[in-house]
Parts: sequence; C-alpha cells; structure tokens
Amino acid sequence: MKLLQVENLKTTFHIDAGQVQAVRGISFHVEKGESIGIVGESGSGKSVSMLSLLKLLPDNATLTADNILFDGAQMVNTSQKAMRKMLGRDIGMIFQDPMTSLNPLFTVGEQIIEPLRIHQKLSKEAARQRAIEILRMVEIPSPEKRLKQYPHEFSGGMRQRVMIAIALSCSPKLLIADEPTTALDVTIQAQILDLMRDLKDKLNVSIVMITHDLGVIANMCNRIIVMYGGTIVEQGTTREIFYKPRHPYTWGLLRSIPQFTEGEKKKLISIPGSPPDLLRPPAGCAFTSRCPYAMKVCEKQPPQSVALSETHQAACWLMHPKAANHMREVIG
Amino acid sequence: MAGYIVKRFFASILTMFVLITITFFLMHAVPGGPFSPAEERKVPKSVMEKMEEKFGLNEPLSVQYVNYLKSIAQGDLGFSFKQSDVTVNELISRGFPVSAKVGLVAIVVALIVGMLLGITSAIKRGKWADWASMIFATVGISIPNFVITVLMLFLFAVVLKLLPTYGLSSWKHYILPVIGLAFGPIAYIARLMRSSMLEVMRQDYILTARAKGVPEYRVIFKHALKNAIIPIVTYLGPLVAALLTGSFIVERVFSIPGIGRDFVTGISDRDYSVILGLTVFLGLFIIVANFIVDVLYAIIDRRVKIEE
Amino acid sequence: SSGTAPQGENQGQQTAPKAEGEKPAAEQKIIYALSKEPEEMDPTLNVYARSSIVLQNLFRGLYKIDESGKKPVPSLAEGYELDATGTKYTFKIDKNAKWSDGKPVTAQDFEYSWKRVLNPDVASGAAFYLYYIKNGKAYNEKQAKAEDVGVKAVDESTLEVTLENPTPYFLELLCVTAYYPVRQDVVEKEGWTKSPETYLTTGPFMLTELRPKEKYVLKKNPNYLEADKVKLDTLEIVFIESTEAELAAYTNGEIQVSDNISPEGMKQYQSTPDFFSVPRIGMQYFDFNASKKPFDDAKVRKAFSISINRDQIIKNIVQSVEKPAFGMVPYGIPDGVQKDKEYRDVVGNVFSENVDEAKKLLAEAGYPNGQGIPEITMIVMASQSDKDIAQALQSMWKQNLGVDVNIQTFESKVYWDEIENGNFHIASDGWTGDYPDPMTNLDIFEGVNTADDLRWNSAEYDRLLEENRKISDQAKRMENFAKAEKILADEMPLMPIRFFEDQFLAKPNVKGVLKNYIGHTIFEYAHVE
Amino acid sequence: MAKPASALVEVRNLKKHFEVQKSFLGRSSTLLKAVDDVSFTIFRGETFGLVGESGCGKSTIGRTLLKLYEPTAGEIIFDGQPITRLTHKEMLPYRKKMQMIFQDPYASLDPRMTIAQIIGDPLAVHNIYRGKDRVDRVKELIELVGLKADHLNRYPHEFSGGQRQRIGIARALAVEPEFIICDEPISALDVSIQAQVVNMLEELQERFGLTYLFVSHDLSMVRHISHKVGVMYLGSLVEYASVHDLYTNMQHPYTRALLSAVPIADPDTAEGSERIHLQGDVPSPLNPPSGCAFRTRCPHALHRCAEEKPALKDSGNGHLVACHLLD
Amino acid sequence: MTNMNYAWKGSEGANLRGDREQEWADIPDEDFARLDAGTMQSETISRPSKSYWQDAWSRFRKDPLAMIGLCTIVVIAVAAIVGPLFSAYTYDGQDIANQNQGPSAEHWFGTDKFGRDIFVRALYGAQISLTIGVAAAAINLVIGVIYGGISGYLGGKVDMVMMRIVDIMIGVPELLYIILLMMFLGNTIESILIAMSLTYWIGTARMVRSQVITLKHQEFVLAARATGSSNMRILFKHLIPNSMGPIIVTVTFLVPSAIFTEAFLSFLGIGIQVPMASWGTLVNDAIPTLFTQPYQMLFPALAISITMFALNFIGDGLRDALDPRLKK
Ligand SMILES: Nc1ncnc2c1ncn2[C@@H]1O[C@H](COP(=O)(O)OP(=O)(O)OP(=O)(O)O)[C@@H](O)[C@H]1O
Ligand SMILES: Nc1ncnc2c1ncn2[C@@H]1O[C@H](COP(=O)(O)OP(=O)(O)OP(=O)(O)O)[C@@H](O)[C@H]1O
Ligand SMILES: [Mg+2]
Ligand SMILES: [Mg+2]
Repeated sequence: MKLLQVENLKTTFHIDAGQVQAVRGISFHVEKGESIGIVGESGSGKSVSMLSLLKLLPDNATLTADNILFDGAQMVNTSQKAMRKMLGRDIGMIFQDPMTSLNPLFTVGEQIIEPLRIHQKLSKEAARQRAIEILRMVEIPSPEKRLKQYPHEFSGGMRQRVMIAIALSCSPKLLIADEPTTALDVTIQAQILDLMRDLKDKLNVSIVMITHDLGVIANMCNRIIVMYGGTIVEQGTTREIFYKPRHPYTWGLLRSIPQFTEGEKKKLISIPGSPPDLLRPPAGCAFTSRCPYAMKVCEKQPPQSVALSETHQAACWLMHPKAANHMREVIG
Repeated sequence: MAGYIVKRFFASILTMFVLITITFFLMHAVPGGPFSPAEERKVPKSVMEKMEEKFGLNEPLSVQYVNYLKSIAQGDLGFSFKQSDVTVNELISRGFPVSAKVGLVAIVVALIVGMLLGITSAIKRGKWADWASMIFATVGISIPNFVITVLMLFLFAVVLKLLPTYGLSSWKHYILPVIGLAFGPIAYIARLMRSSMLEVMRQDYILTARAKGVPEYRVIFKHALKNAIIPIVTYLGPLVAALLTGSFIVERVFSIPGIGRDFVTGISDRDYSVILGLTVFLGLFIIVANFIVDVLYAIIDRRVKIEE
Repeated sequence: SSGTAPQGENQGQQTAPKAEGEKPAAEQKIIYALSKEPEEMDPTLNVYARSSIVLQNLFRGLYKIDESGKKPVPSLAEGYELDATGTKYTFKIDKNAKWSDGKPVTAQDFEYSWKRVLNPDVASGAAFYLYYIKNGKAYNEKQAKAEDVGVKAVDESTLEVTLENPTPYFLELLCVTAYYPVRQDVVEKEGWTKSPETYLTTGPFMLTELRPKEKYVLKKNPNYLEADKVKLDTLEIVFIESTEAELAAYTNGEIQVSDNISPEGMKQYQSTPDFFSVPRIGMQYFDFNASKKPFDDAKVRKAFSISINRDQIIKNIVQSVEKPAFGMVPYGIPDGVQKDKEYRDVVGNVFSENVDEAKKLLAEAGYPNGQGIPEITMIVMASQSDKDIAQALQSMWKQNLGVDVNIQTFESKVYWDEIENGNFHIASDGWTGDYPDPMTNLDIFEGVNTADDLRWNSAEYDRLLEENRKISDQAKRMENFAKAEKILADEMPLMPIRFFEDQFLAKPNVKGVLKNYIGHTIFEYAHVE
Repeated sequence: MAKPASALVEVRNLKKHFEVQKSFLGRSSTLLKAVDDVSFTIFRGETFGLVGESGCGKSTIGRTLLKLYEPTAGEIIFDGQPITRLTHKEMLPYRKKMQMIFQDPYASLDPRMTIAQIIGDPLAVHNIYRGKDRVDRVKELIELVGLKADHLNRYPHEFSGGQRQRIGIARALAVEPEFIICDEPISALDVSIQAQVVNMLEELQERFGLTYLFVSHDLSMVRHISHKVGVMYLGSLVEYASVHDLYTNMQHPYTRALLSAVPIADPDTAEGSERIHLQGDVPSPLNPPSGCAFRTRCPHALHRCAEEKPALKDSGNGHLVACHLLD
Repeated sequence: MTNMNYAWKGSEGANLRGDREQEWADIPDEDFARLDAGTMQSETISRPSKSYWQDAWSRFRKDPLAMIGLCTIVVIAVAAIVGPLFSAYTYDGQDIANQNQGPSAEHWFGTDKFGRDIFVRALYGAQISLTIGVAAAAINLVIGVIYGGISGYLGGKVDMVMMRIVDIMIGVPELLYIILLMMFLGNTIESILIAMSLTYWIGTARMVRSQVITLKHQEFVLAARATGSSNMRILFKHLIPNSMGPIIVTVTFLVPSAIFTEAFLSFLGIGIQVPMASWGTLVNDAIPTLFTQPYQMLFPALAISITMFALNFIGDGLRDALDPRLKK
C-alpha cells in the first residue's frame, strides 16, 4: 500500500539573482512500512524536496506538483497552517545536525513534550510520562533526570536520539530523516542506525532517509532514489541500484568508493567537474557536463525516465536504442 | 557563584576607586568653584572664603581627596554645596525613585514596542510592514531627543490639549516623558531585534519546531523569541542604567523631579559633592546593571559561562 | 493693562488690577512656577533671587514693601524712632505679631536672627547685607564680638539697632530676606527647613507641603499679622525649568502665573490682558576694559556706546517691552525731591545714540573707519539673550564703525573670573539694586568696585558718592547723583543697554499679583475671581 | 616504496593539555588532555593515517606539530631538528617546509579575499616570488590543482566544496613544503568529490615526494591512501601499524569496533556483516575513565583495565598495540 | 568487496535498454554523437581582474538605496563647502529689518531673528556637524577597532587587563566626562572631538573584540598562522576586514550620536561659539519659535534627519558591499 505518492514535484526559490529551480519535477512513492534512501550530491535537491512535501519551505519558494497523496489525502494545496497539524503527528522529521536542531534554550523535556501536548492534547503529567517512555525507548539512561537538562548537556549521539524521540513521540506513519548521522562519529552512527532499524520494525513506520553515504543506505534501505541536479536520475531497489545501476552518475558514485583487492592498491575513480548551477539549469540532462559518455542529445533535451523493472527506473539517453552504438563504444 | 561575586565585587571597588579619582581631579581641574559667583551679584571675598572653609575647600586638594574617600567609605556622600541643607544621599534617595519609576515604564514600553516592531519587520521581511517599521526606527535615531520632546509637548499639551505638561501626578503625566525616553531605544531595539530575529529564524531548531507541528505564532513567540532576545539582553545593561537614572532632557522638559538633571546642574553649579556623589551612584548602578544582565544572560542561555 | 507701564496714571499698575467689591467665589488657589526649587529656605542664609521669591511670601520682617510695590511700610514693627545721628533706630514690634505656630514674635527673635546672619561660624553668604549694622562686618570677620554688634532687644517688643553710617534706605533694606527673623528653638534643630512642622514663618503664608524639586504648597498663615487681608488660601509653587514647558503649562492652564518664559513666548501674549511688565531697579550693560587698548581711550568707549541701536536690540532681538538705557539709574527709583516722579524722568537721558558722532570720535581716537583697531574680544555668558545681544552688537559695530569684534561665550561660573582677570575688551554685565535709591545703582562704579571689572576710576565720581553717603539733604543728593551720572556718560566706562523690566503672565481671573522693584513676585494681595 | 625511508617527523611523548573553564559560575578550571603522551614517526615520502572518533585529539596533534598550539610536553623533531621550543621567528623557515590542509573548505578560506590573494598570502608572508613571479607562481599553482587562471579573481564562496579544497591545497603547496598535514581534507566533501581530492593528493605525493599526515575518520579512505596508520582514542594512540597489518590483523578492540562500524556500501556484504555494537558514548575528555580510556565501552574489559593504563607494545612486525588483553 | 565494475555487474548486453517495453522519443541520429570533452567544461565565465575594493565599490554601486544615500551625503558635503561661496549672504550677516522671514526666493530657508539667511547658516552648520560626526566616528572607529582587535586576538592576560579598563570606562557616565572635559579644554571643535574620543570607542571596541574572538578560531585564521603570518598581519588582513559588517553598523550609529552630542553641548552652552552655528545649535535655537516660525527649526532638523537616513543607507550598503559572499 502506498503511504505517500508524489508526482512531478517542482520547487523554485525566487532570489534576487533569479530563480533557483531546486527540484525539477520528481515523482516517487513510499510504501507503508518500507524504508527508502535518497542519495545524491550536496545541493541536488534532496532536502528541498522533503521540505516541500511538508510545506516547510521559506516564503520565497513556490511549489507545484501534479499529485501529493499522503495516506490517500491530496496535499498539493494544503496550506502551511493545515499542514502543521499533520506534522509531528503523522509525519516525523529528523535533521542532519543534532547540535543545532534542538533549541538550546529549552530543556530536552520541554521539547519532547511540546508535540505531545499539541497533537495528543495530553496533560502535562501524562506528556511527561510519555516523554520518559520515549526516551527510554531510544535508550537514553535515567530519562527522568535527562528531561530537565538542556541540549548542550547531551552528547551528539544522545541529541540525535532525542531528535528521534521527538519525531516518533506521536507515532507517525512516516519518518523523514535528513542525513541523520552525517554529523556523528562512526561508532555512534552505527548505534543510531541500529536504533532506527529497530524502531522501524517495532513501530512499523515508513522511513525516508536522505544521505550521501551509500554505505548507510546499503545497510538501512530497501529502495534507493538517486538524485542529481534537482531530478531523480535513477530509482530502484537497493540491489538494483548497487548491482544493476543504469545511470552514469550512479556508476560514478559507486566507483568513487575506495575498493580493496588483496595486495593491490587501485586509483580511485572520480567524477570530474562540479554540479550544475540550478539558477541556470541545463536544458538537457543535468549530468551532461560531467558525464564521460555525454552525447549531443544530452545537452539538448532532458532524458526520458525508463522503467527497467517494476521497481527500477532510470533517466538516461544512453538507454535510447539509437545510443546503442555509442554505448558499445563506451564499454569498449 | 560566591567566588564569582566576590571577584566582581573587588573589581567593582577598583572601578569605583578609579572613577572617583578621575572625576575628583578632573572636576577640580575645571575652572570655577561652587562659590564662585554665578550671577552679577558678587558675594564679598571674605564671605566666600568663609563658605569655602565651612566645606573644607580651603584644604589642599590631596587632603580633600582623602577626606572624600573616607566619607565615601562610610557611605556618606556629603552635603550639596548649592543646597546647603540637603545631603547628596537625600538628593539621590529622593530623586532616584522618581527617575526610576518613569525609566522603568519607559524600559517596558521600549522593550515591548521595539521588539514587536522588530519581530514584525523580520517576519514580514521585504513587505510594507518591514519598511514601515524600519523607517520608523530610522526616524527614531534621526531626530534629536530635545526636538522630539519639545515637539510632543506642544503638540499634545498645547495644540491638542490632551496631556498635562509638568509633574507626575497622574498616569497621564507619564505618557509624554515615557515616549520621550523610549523613542530612541525603541528604534535601536527594533533594529537589533529585526536582525537577530532574521538570524534565528534561519536556524535549524526553528525548522525542527515547525516539523514538530508547532503553530507558527508559537514558533515565533516561543522558540525564536527566546533566542532572538539575547542581543537585546546585552543592550539591556546600558539601557537600564541610562533610563533608570533619568535623562537630562526629558526631566527638564517635563519637569520631573528625578536625578537626571542633577548631573548637569551639578556641573554647572560646580557642586562638587553632587557631581561626585552622582558619579559614584551612577557608576555603581551601571556596574550592578551590567552584573544583573550578565546573570540574566546566563539564566536565559544555559550554555553561557558567566565569566566569558 | 499694558506692560509698558508709562508714568502717571499707570504708575500704580505694578499690580494686576483688582476688581471692585466682588466676592471671590472661585477657589482661592494659585499655581505659580519657578524655574527650580529654591536653593535656600533659611532666610538668614539666603542670597539667591529665586529663593527670595519664595521667602518673601513666607516671611515678613520689621518692614515690608507696600501694595504699590514701591515703598516700605511697617509690617511686624509698629514703627520706628530715629535718633539725631541718623544711625540709631528703635523699632517697636507689633504686639500681635505671631509666628505661624501662634507664639509671639519678639525683639529677641530679631536679635538672634541678625546675629546669626553675621555669625562667622554660620558662614552665611548673606552676611554682607547686614554690614550696615555697627560692627556687623567686624563681627563677621571675627574682629569683634557678638555683643558689640549694633542690635539689641531692649525688651520683648523693643529692638534697638545702631548703624555704621546714616543710611536713608535702611527701611528698604529691612525688606531683604536676610533681615527676616527665624526662631532659635527650631533653627537649632538639624534640618529645620526640610519639614513643614519645624518651618515656622512670620509672613502671609506658611509651608504645608514640601516636595523637593516638584512643588512647595503654601497655605494662608492664620497667625499672620494681616491675615484678614490675605485672600488666597493656597499658593502652589511648582518647579518648571524649561521655558518651553512653562509656556505650554501656562497656555494649557496648568499654572496661573508665569514669569519664566522665553521672550518669543512672552511675545505671543504681549497684547493680551495676561501680560504685565514691571520695572526692576536694574540694568543690563557692557563693561569696557579701560585698561586695555583701544578702550583705554574714552572716545573709543563712547564711540562704541553711541553707535548701536538699543531700540532695535530690545524690540527685535530681546523681543521685550523694556526701555533702552541712556543713563545708569534705572526706572523704578523715585526722585528724592519729587517723590512721586521717577528719578530717571527728572534727570532725563544723559547721552544719546549718534552714529556719525561715533565715527568722528573713533577717527579722533586714531582709528578712522575702524582701521588699526586691534582684535576685540567681547565675552558673554552662555545664556540665550546674552548671546543674542552680543551678536547684534557685533553686527552693529561692524556696520557702523567697521570694527570686527570676536564673541566668546563662557559658562557663568568661569565668566566672572574672566572678567576679574581682565581677559576681555567688552563684557556683558548687569546689576539689580537692593533698594530704590540711585545709590544702589551708582555705587557699583566707585573705584573700589570697578577695580576688577571696568578697571576705570574717577576721583570726582567717588567723591560725589562719598558725600552722598554722609548727607541727608535729598536735593543735594540728587544733584550729586546727576553729576556722577554725567561723569559716567562722558567717560563711558560702561555701555548701558536696557533697563530691566520683569515680564510676567497672569490669567485674567487672577488679580493682585505684585512684582516689586527687585523682581519678587508677591502673592500677599492676590486673589482669584 | 622502494627506497629505504628516513624519518621526517618524529613525535615523542607529545602532550597537549588545554585549560578549560568548567563550571557555570565560579572559576574552577580543569585540564582537558586533548593529546596525552603520543609518540610516532612519519617517514619521508610516506603517508601516515590517523584515525579515531571526533574529539579524540587528531586535529590537536596536527596543529601542535605545526606549533599552532604550544605543546604542553614532549618533543617534535622535524628533519632531525627539534622544533618544540622555537619562537615564532625561528619557526618561520619551518613553516615553509610544513603546511596544512584544513578540514572545512568553507571556513578555511578567508571569505573576503580573492583566490589569488589566498594562494599568494604564504608567498607574501615569506616574501618569496616577488612581483610578476608571484603572479606566475599563483597561476602555476592554481593550474596544478586543476583549476583555471580565470578563477583567480573570484571569491571562495563562488566555488564548490571540492574546488575550495583544491584552493586550500594550492595554498599549502605555494611554499613548496615537504610535509603536509591533511586534517580531514575530505570529510566535508561529497562522495563524488572526495575521490578527486584524494587522487590529487596522491598525485602530488608522487610528483613532489611529499610526506603526509592524513587525519580522517573515514577508515576506508585512510586505508586507501596511507602507508602507516595510527588509531587514536581519547587522546592516546591505541594502535599503530602499517596499513596492511592494521586492516588485516587489527588487534585493539576499539580498532575492531571502529572498522566494523563503517557501513559497507554493498548490500550483500552489509547483510552478512557482523557489527560490534559499542555501548554508550565516547567519554568526555574532561573526565576520562581511569586506566584504559576505552574500558567503559570495551566488550572485553578486565579489572586491570580500570587500574592501569596499557602502554603501546610491539606485537611483532612494528605493530604497536596498547591493550591489556594482549598480554 | 571484490567487484570493480559496478556499472556492468550482472548486466546482459541485450537487456541494456531495460526490461520493459518503452516508447521512445524520436531523436535525430546525429544527436547521439559523442560530445567533446572540450565543450563540456564551459563553466567559467571570465571576470575582469579587480581588487577587493574595486569589487566592493562595484557591488556598492548596484545598491540603489546606498547610492541615494551616498549621493545625498556628497551633495550635502559639496554644498556645505562650495555653497556659501555662491551665496549673497554670509552666516553672520544681519539684516534685522528682514528678521523672521519665511522661506522665499531670496531666502530659501527663511531668515532668523537677526535677519540672517538660514540656508547659508545651515550650509555652514553642515560643515561643522559633518566634520564633528565624521571625525568623531573615524577617531573612535580607529581606537575601537585597534583596541578591541588586540584585546580579542591576543586574549589571555592582555585581554583581561584591557577588558578591566573597558569595565571602568563603562562605569563612566560619559556625558559627565564630556562636559567636564569640554569645560577643561574650552569651546572648540577640537576639544569636542577629544572629549568624545574618550569614551565613544568602547562600544566599537567591545563589538570588534567579540567578533574577533569568534573569528579567530576559524580555520582561515589558523591557516594564516600556519603560513607564519604575524599577529598584526592576521589581525589587520583577516580578522578586522571580516568584522567589517558589524563595525560599519556601529559606525553609522556613531555619527548621529556625535552630531547629537555636539548639539546637546551647545544646548548646555558649551558647544561652538556664536555666531557660527552647527545643525544642532540651529535646531536648538529654533525651539522657542517652534510655533511662531516653525520653518526655522524645520530645515535644520530635516537636514539632520536626511543625513541620518543617508548614513544608514550607506551603512547598510557598505556592510553588504564589503562582504563578497552576499554578491548576487
Ligand atoms: N532558501 C533557499 N533559497 C534559495 N535557494 C535555496 C534555498 N534552499 C535551498 N536552495 C537551493 O536549492 C538547491 C537544493 O538544496 P538542498 O538543500 O535540497 O540540497 P541537498 O541535496 O539537501 O544538499 P545537502 O546534501 O548539502 O543537504 C541548492 O542548490 C540550494 O542552493
Ligand atoms: N583550543 C582548544 N581549547 C580547549 N579545548 C580544545 C581546543 N582545541 C581542541 N580542544 C579539545 O581537545 C579535544 C580534541 O580535539 P581535536 O580537535 O583534536 O579532536 P579531533 O580528533 O580532531 O576531532 P574531530 O574529528 O571532531 O575533528 C576535544 O575534546 C576538543 O574539545
Ligand atoms: Mg540537505
Ligand atoms: Mg579535527
């Protein structure tokens, strides 16, 4: 069952210098209980697309979409205000940097209790009890004491757990985690990922997880969306993306991870160049300028999305039948 | 905490000592004395000398200085030279509460209005409300205080006959002086608030609050405000010190019996004991105000180590 | 009533007109504003003009100035006897004279008070007012004992006063606050002036509420000797420093009597019945430093003095209705012989303005068209009117004489030092006398007094005044004064500008407010209609 | 590496303690032992990789080596010369030989300077390559790191993270150093860009025979680039070995946990991999556990670990480990 | 961890174009030719070589409000200097017959009670007020920046001592000292400036210090240290330029407060000497006639306010212009 379905989402920021087309028509869906990973360069529109869904964009942004269905309800035109009622209740969100995502001037308790009071209209005491319960759930020792402390008295990993606790406090159906472990140590990251996996199984929430780190995705998600330059270039199950990638950007991404074969050290394969300027997005495929296989058509026209299987889609001109010759040349 | 207070206390004593010393000698370096004539009617030399003797002004400066330090140490600020039957302690204990009362109202008004303007301007950034608030704020710092006060006096008292002109006998009497005092600070606070609010609204935790489903008014007035207010707390020290101790112009124009005028009057009268006494008092006041602000700062923001 | 107060029929117009036989129905309360709180509430210590205004309403001494504001009449004294030497007065004190607490006022009270003024330990700034009394000065300077001072209570109601010299204006002097009595039992308590309970008065009002810097509330004193004549129940004296605020307060009706308003503010009322202008026995003038070039030459001084336009200064710059000064004795002083006429009118102007004449004089002095004149510094105090007049003078001299004058302003506290040190060519100055006799305005130019300002003296001038101190023949005295004035006009060590007038506003329903010749505002005779 | 390596940088018993104010009010300061008794040697032309979690003192070591921090104790020997106690002036010639690339490409370039100024700054400080030469040198450098001379008049904010990091590298190369401290040069970069930077570092090493101290918490990248690797935990070195030894024969429980915590970017392997789930947080360096600092999170902690701090011991082949379990 | 070529893992040649039926857009064949590497990297737009200041200026020029502000100030300054030369009137030329005239063709701003031309007086007033405002701001800026910069950058004991001194200065009621000093030094513009220089810099110094403290831990400062830059070089080349934004904001507040303080001193009678006038004294002298001759105050007050507005605009513009990051 689809929990969330997005079709042709576009988000534009109007700034003095012009219009930043941060998200340029993306479509995807999230099934109930599954976890999806979104990977991509920094600035490829991962965060903006999620914030767009939640109507948390700043004033200078406009958003259009053919469809945004959440749990069957159309949300394209839902106002910010109405959306607020769902946030925290049906959808929880965790941000990248646990150091700055908690308000430094309120106790951790106040911050966990707040959504409970707002959405579930719990009494102060009940909300407190619930907060303690949740903190215990995210494995924070002596939660009673911790409630009264300020964020700066917590370590980074613990803050991120607090963030998770807040996001899950009202048992949402969807949890969006925007790079939840990027700012954390490796061993702490492992703890958080384990925790999220556990909670997902326990509470049966769907998770959308944004990250740069393919390793994290490989460990966490059933499906992967690859974004580049404000578009989805490829999406599919984890295995499909890792073992049958079809888009040159995905290839590059996978290849730039250091690999080790016994005894011998290989040179890393990098993607040259840098991402496109979304103020003046290229007419064709966003990846053209960095793509070693680029063709003339890539500059002119955005590639079609090709369904490779039930679950696997990619958008690249290389899959056009007429590119077959060129393709062969490339593979050499 | 105790250690900190002790440390600050000694620092304050040192500050006060330097302050008194500088003021004392600077004051005596200024030509003219408390009994030098201010009107064409000259008091005979012999009478003048007798008066100076009575106040110990005939002693060498160093002796006067030591004597002053001694009496200060006992909390005695001496007699006014001009109003010979009034002690400086009396002068302050009578005038300060009056100045402080008006000042307090002005502070509250300045804070509320200034912050509201700043917030409005920040959240309506680029809209007409932003423009209006900021133009108002610029006007506020562009017109001298002594013009604003007199203008208001004529406008509200003489032309419109709405408000009284002197004294503090009813709440109506407070309106003009309070506006006069609060005008500049409102402008300053509004600007400060605007930029700090804009800064805070960009922070991640604001996004977190929104993502929790917190309604926007609550995001602004609870989550953002408490953070945005920090620069204002810093400004509060000087503001409180300035407003509570009265303003020369406002007290003069609205005939308020505070201590704001005594300073300037004291200087032009060469009323040494009043000048010194007020310096001591104001100096202490500023020190205490700054201390309180520091503590307040640490209370609002638990990350702050008070010593930094 | 016009403020110009010309002679004759309007001479008595120093008080606001009184309505005839009307019963006062209105609340008998007047609010009057002073610029600041009085500096000194102990009359035996007071030297300040502002404080005197308050004290003159609270205290009465042996004599007071009558309702016309001109002559002394008995107050707490029933009268006096003067012996043949003209130095020994015996005053009888009215049996009904009482303190505000009902206790009788005695001769001992006066003896105590006067000796207190002179007591060197008290160090009263007002002591010099009592130097007329025998050994007063000596005692004050510790050269004599208290017993030697020429004041003695013979019994409860008889006070014997011996003076150093015969002093024709001694009765007027008695109306100065320093001669007013204070009572020993309260004065010896610390801070007696600070609470209405201990503040005992002898005048028409008593102090009932004292709010420092804000207001003093005075109520009618039922024990005052002439209490039956006092109609006002309450006199509130509020303190408004800013002239703009006072104008606003008056216009707004928050105060009924106002005299601390800027000339521009006064001007708005000049043609209304609220406006009064009353001569004060004082004058504004400019000192010439006769010891400095070019003012060591009388011709230059005269040239400067007659080349200006006093009328213009008064009308356009000061914006008042005062009179230009072409003499050194102001209006408000009666002639010694024709007692109902002003001395000034009897003597007439002693010099006149004439630009051509001035140019000629300057050329004669060796500065044709102002050439060769060294840089001239004119110093003034930092008050608005002084600065204004100085600028007008500067421009007139430039235009009429071709001389450049540099203006420097000084704060009042250093100003007199500058004069004393001679750091000036021309300096603003002024004087208000103590008693209505030409002496009070002319003795300031005696050699002993000009040494530290004008740096000018004339033996003949000093002689004339000294002679007048000794004699009582008014005809001769007046003649000598006129001669002395002529000397001043010829030598022109000072440049008279204007005779002071006190301008004040009183609401049309407020009657009987009196400004006396020293500028005190007296409410003893006032009432509200 | 064929030729026999000679030591370029030797660090002996290096300590760096910071005095920090701890209490909310009041003035009690505590010592924060950011680096506590660390010794190692870096050989000429080699890369020494330093790994460990955030806050364990990696950057502090780097900065202390460059004398940006005054060492509390210990000895730093550069090319045979002790430089520990040199003054600012005396240090100047060494600053030409040792350079640093910083972690954060956004914060490490002065936002108000053009790229030309940034790269030219070290030249100006050392007063080398004057006038036109300097312009040429700057051009040469920018091209060396794969950017264009056109870029020189731009400001840092006009560049992407990877480009900025290259500018940082060009700046470090400007004075032709022998030794470069790379303080997490890639951790702020995109995966696709990281490889660009690492490749460039390797290339430069080959061309100029550079020696690197490569600080990172990315174990796979360290494995890729380093010859020797040191693992730090809370201010101390817990394991030191050649890269091959370390990754094939890790001995310290912390090293093992760290390696297993690195998520493997391969779903097949990820499923099968067994993770050592460490309990708890990294202890505060202000208040480190007694004995072995790792014992609070160590699955195998013994009594002895609380009492005695284990010393680095050679477990053969120059593979040093500090753990009681190995005794 | 052995596979190398992710791209083709498990791919069977024929299946390259996907597993499913697909409708393909019709694209001309030649479009499937390879792109040259050369044409690909066309990302650079070459810019003319400019120094930081030229660059800041070009950014400043693009800010309309700031330019309006700058033009206003320039116009006022030029008018103040050359205006009087072209006027038939002088600041002290009296014509009492024409006193208190409203604005007219002859007297644009009207005349005062001496019949002096208020326009010319306002021009002279501008000379004085602007000199005082700008000079006071400049002096205090220099003192404050150096003091705060050194204190913040060196830190430790130096900072301790320097900040204790500031604490003492903060306790100083500044007006008292300005008045006392003015009395001590006499009524000249120089003494006004000296008096103001005594305490005004404190705000700037504190602000610069806190800026420097936050900046000095930034990596670009460490980088400068690592190359061996001296402390002074770091302070003046890196730290202070980067604190410019807030510094400029404080300075835009310093100018008006200096102008107002001068006016206030005149109000107390210890400002500049008559018949010379500053804007402050012009406004002040016009207070009594506020209701009878309002124009006498209106014009000088407008001049002050317009200048303040202009300065604010310039300040905001400068703050943006000096920060290359804000470039559009
Ligand atoms: N408020 C804004 N105004 C203008 N442009 C914006 C704004 N927020 C984001 N953008 C632009 O939108 C684009 C997408 O940003 P987004 O934050 O979604 O990237 P991301 O994929 O999440 O990157 P990262 O991995 O760095 O978080 C970027 O080019 C960014 O510059
Ligand atoms: N200047 C300083 N003053 C006080 N403490 C410091 C200072 N610099 C670093 N520290 C502390 O020293 C410890 C080690 O810091 P360091 O920056 O070396 O860690 P790191 O291993 O580089 O971490 P990261 O991976 O986060 O860069 C930390 O606890 C840090 O808080
Ligand atoms: Mg993001
Ligand atoms: Mg680090």
